Amino acid sequence: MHHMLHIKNGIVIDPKNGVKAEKMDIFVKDGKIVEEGEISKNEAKVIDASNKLVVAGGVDMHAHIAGSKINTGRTMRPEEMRVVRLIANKFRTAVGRVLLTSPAIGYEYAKMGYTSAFEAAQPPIGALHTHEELDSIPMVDKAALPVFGNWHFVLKYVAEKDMEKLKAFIAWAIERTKGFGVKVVNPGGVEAWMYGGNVSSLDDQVPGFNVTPREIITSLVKATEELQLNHSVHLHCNRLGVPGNYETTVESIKLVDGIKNDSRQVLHVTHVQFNAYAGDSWRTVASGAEAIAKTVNAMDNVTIDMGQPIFGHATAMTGDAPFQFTLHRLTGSRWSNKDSEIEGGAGIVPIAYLPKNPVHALQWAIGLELGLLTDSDKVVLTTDYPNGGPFTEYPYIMAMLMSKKMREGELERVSPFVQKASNLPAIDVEKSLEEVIHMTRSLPARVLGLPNKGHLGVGADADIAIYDLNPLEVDTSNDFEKIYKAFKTAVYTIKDGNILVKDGEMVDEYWGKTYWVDARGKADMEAIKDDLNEFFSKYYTVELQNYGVEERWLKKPERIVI
Amino acid sequence: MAETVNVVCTFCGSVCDDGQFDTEKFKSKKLCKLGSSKFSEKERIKAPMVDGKEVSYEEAIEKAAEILVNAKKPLLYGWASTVNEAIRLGVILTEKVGGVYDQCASVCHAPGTLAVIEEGLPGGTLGAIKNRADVVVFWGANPMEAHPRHGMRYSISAKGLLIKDRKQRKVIVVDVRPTKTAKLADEFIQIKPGYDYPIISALRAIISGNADAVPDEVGGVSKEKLIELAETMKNAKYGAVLYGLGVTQSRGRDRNIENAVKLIQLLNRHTRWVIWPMRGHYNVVGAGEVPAWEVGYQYAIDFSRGYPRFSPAEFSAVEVLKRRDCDAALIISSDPVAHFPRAAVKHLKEIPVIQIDPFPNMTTLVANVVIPSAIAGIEAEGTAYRMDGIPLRVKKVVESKYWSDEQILERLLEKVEELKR
Amino acid sequence: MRLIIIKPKTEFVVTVEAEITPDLAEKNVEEIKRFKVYYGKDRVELGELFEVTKEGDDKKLVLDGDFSRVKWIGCRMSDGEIVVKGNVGANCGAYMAGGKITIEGNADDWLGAEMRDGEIVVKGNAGNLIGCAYYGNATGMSGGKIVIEGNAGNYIGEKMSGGEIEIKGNAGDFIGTEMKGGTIIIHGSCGFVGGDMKAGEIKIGGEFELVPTFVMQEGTWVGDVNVKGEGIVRKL
Amino acid sequence: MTKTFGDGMLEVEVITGRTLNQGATVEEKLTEEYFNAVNYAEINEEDFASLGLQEGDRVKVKTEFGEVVVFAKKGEVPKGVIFIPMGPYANMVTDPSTDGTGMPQFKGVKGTVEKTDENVLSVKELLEAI
Repeated sequence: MHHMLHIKNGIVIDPKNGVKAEKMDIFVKDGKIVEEGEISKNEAKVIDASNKLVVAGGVDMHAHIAGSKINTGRTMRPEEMRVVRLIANKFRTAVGRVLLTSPAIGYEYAKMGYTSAFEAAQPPIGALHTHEELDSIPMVDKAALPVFGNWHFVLKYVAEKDMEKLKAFIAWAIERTKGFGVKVVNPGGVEAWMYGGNVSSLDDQVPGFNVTPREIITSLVKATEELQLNHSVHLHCNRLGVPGNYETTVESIKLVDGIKNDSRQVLHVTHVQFNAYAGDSWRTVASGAEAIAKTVNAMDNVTIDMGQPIFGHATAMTGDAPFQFTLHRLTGSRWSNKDSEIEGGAGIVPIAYLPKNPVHALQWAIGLELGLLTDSDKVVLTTDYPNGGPFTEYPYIMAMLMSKKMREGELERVSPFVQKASNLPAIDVEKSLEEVIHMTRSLPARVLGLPNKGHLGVGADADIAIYDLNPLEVDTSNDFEKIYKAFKTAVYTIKDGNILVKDGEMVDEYWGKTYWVDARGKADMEAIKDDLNEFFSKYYTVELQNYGVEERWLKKPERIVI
Repeated sequence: MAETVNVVCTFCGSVCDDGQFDTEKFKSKKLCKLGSSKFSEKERIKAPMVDGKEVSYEEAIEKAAEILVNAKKPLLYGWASTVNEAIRLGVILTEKVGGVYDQCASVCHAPGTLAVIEEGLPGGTLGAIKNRADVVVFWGANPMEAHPRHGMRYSISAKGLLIKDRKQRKVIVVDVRPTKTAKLADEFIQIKPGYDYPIISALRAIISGNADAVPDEVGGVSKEKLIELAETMKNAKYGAVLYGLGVTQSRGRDRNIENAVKLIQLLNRHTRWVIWPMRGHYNVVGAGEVPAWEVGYQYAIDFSRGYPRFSPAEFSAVEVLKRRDCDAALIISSDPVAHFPRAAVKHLKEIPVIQIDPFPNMTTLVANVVIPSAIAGIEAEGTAYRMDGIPLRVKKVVESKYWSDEQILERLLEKVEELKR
Repeated sequence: MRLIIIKPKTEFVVTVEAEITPDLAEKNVEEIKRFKVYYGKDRVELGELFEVTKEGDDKKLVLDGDFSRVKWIGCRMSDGEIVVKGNVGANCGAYMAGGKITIEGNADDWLGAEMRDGEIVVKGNAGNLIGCAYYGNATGMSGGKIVIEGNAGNYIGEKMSGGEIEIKGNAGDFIGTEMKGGTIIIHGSCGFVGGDMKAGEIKIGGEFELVPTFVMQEGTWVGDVNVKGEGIVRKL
Repeated sequence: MTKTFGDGMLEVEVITGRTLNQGATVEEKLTEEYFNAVNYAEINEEDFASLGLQEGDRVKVKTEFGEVVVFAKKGEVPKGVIFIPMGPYANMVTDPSTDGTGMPQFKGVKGTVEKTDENVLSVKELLEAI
């Protein structure tokens, strides 16, 4: 292990710091990027990065990589687990086709040059399970977003319009779950599912509570902003997977019009592809991507991520339990459901995206439309792993965004339905390499509120990826195969200054940190004490004193106090 | 100084977390007969032993490592009564020695896992059931004997959000004999042993409007009764089928549960229903979940090729032993000599056996290496999953001279790595 | 010149996994002996565990002795012939695409699982899961023929979509569950038949227990109604 | 459907399962309490009478897979069914075949039960008999 590195002669792209493909050296000491003068040249290990692209390690801000959902997926799908990636030797055995084991998740991210990954939906009462799995994922830094939008405490405080209690509850819940931010999944709709229903608009009444999805979203955004959490509300919109849902998405985005935050968005809308359908049935379905992209582009406080489907196998797993049942009815496939105390629910259903299936092809096109039509400073590249498919195909999406020629080739093998139902064939936009680097590094880091991630400025974490690609020479419009290949396996992946991957092969195993946010100092924690006692004695099946996760149970916790 | 502390019970899958324990008198309050037995003083394995001779932990672990490394195919079995931290090390250990990992579910609720593979598991937590279920069906399950506080805390008389009174909930027991639970039920439906499958098929047909196809009697139950049950199910607001070993261990096994899951899928087109297994040991869920995230499968996992393969037909402990397909065994927190059919026990008597357990049991009598361990939930802490997958941290409330399972396995793993080098 | 005779040298301590097919006949004896098999965690050469001789001129393996502790024989084979003189272990003929396997003794579980074509004949009894789908897979046997001259165990032809399974003796429980094509013939008696059967045909000579969700139409049972099935169950 | 043989032998289906006492003593396997918790068979009252049994009598249970002597108790089981608590006595007669599921058939094994003068073996003696 070297505590000093000198990465020499690489071509650096570092969007956050305005570095556009410049030949420069990067210096690393004690896990951080430092000034040249900080290291002693004869002690530092030199990495020759001549003619290679040097960027910050990738940041996956939305994936389902740990906890009861993915683990039920694995249990349900032994056919997924039969793909052998690595035989046990120096490293653990790693298996999985799209659903991967925890070691495989860490290894695959590292091989691809990714160094941070966020679990996007942590069931609060299952938080300890999520953390156990995160602690079994090697190589990357990680964190988890607990789910709030159907939790009875939230519904009660929103109904009572009690912002102080709502803030205290969020701070309490994030601390108890050792979570990172506020995830909201189909607000109100999952509670309706407990009665066999769902919500169909932002103004439906949630059964049992005098609230609407609109009120839940706006209250949570307000509370999150008052608490000044690192990350904004992270919203999985209502009506996911329903033709015509793009209108609800646009409406949801506009809810935050006028709310300001100097350092980041105030609302992140996730895997938007699944919420970007026009039309009123699966027959008339069409892309609603353009309207959403326009709305996002016109606002300065909203970001989105793509949720790009990748043709092939996938497993749908979301906290949106009613949607998962609908999907099960649609496909006839296996279905797991998890109604969780008074906190919400989840579902898991296998799926495969087939290029010749008109709807699947349209979904694929919509994801790309969103990526192309939305400002590069507002759209993050994701597959909503494993809902849209594997994260290991991010390089495919990167290449597609940069090359119309590649898209034209791909359009030829998909259902012609795409030609009339989406705008993709007509889109000429080709993102630059810098933009795509931003969408996978500096942007997700900013969206999450992690100032030390996603860039190579002095003081940043020494999470670095080096790819076999010379940005000064590559023609991104035409060399898409080369681009894809280069981003698939890094020449070097460096995490906290440790070389984990060399020439696409893992050379070392490493355990990253788990970030969690402590906002208790920002709220009156006493305000919710009686409610906690009452709800736990009446509606929970565990004692309040035994609920939650203690920091000392985690492998490498990193507390962020705000 | 006498001290009463909160404990999380490490006996059955209910994992009651409201126990009180007097650390001085070594006595519990609030827990059931099973829990009280757990939290009481019992005979312990006094010291590590090799071939009946007392040795140090180091010596016993060294011997155990030798046995595992020298075996062509060791079986590492048990795991349901220890914590996740130990289980994780056990999975890695099995991977390292190229053995077979199997856990107590394979003679308990594993057929339910096979059903999950076929159809999924539309379920809910015990809290969802307590708060919402107006109809609860115990199918081949007898919690009054196996999970004594389940009914009070979660299912039969538990009160919650929508169910404020026992009268608001209908409890139905389907079983082959009038169990203690049946006596508390509003309705008991006695079925012919081994006829769960066709009865469930008949219910599905009735619910989907094909009652005409169903004969006058199925599995000892009249068609009228089946129609009545189907109506009760359809008219429930939120129903729960909680199934037990009566379904998993009898004729049909996993196919019974698969059929029941299909019934639940169908019922969800009309109203809300969930289904869940009444898991036995306090952390049998963890014994499946941990290997699932580490290597992709819940049980019956063979590592002889250096990667995991799943096949209960070949790699479940009973099959492995019955076919003499292992040449050494590590048994942890379990007693297969008492709980396996004799044909399987026979092979355990013939191969080197390592045991890790707090208590002497029948497996101790055949073990070559015996390593006593601290009792999780009393002398050692760690994570356990309640039957519904809810994680709870079990506590260390008294000091002990014994090593925890986690410590023993950590050292054993180190030793194995040393020997393999 | 190409007939290969393989004989176990010892009684195996644990099972051996040997994915041998008649393709071996295209190699010379020394090459065959070097073919890798799994013996517990050890990867060893075939020649270490088995005597190998070569004679005759067919693309044919003769397995001479007790192979009940040898698994995956004939897995994925596509042509040629295997004759097992004794019993055979699990997964024999799995994913088979052609050729013929004759087992003179008994066969263990997963015989001909997910087989696509070819023929398997068992002179003795066979175990469970004949012609079934492996865990999580949607389709079992899709073609070819399996004949069991003795009795068979549980779970026969689950999710099978084509081909034929014939059992001359009795069979166990759960015959043709979720079957979607092909034929199962049982000359003797068996347990539950036809659960969630979608299509295909099951013919039974002896006693059996049909799931209660079939309807009688013109002398044959049609079902399973729970999956709007058009499977046919009839007396042989 | 209970068949009676010549000298007081009944054809039965053997089922096993958890009991409260078996559970409460399961971590004390080598004690008298555990022995008492698992060494009996519950028999239907009518079957009990037809076998000429009195409380405290012993019965021999035989199946294709083995035999075991246990104490006889009247129990609430259907005619033709006997219940032995899960444990080493029951396992002397349970069916080890898992039929490809990994799960042996612990419930519903066909066998016979008859009155016997033989002793109930201790847990250790039982192990030797395997």
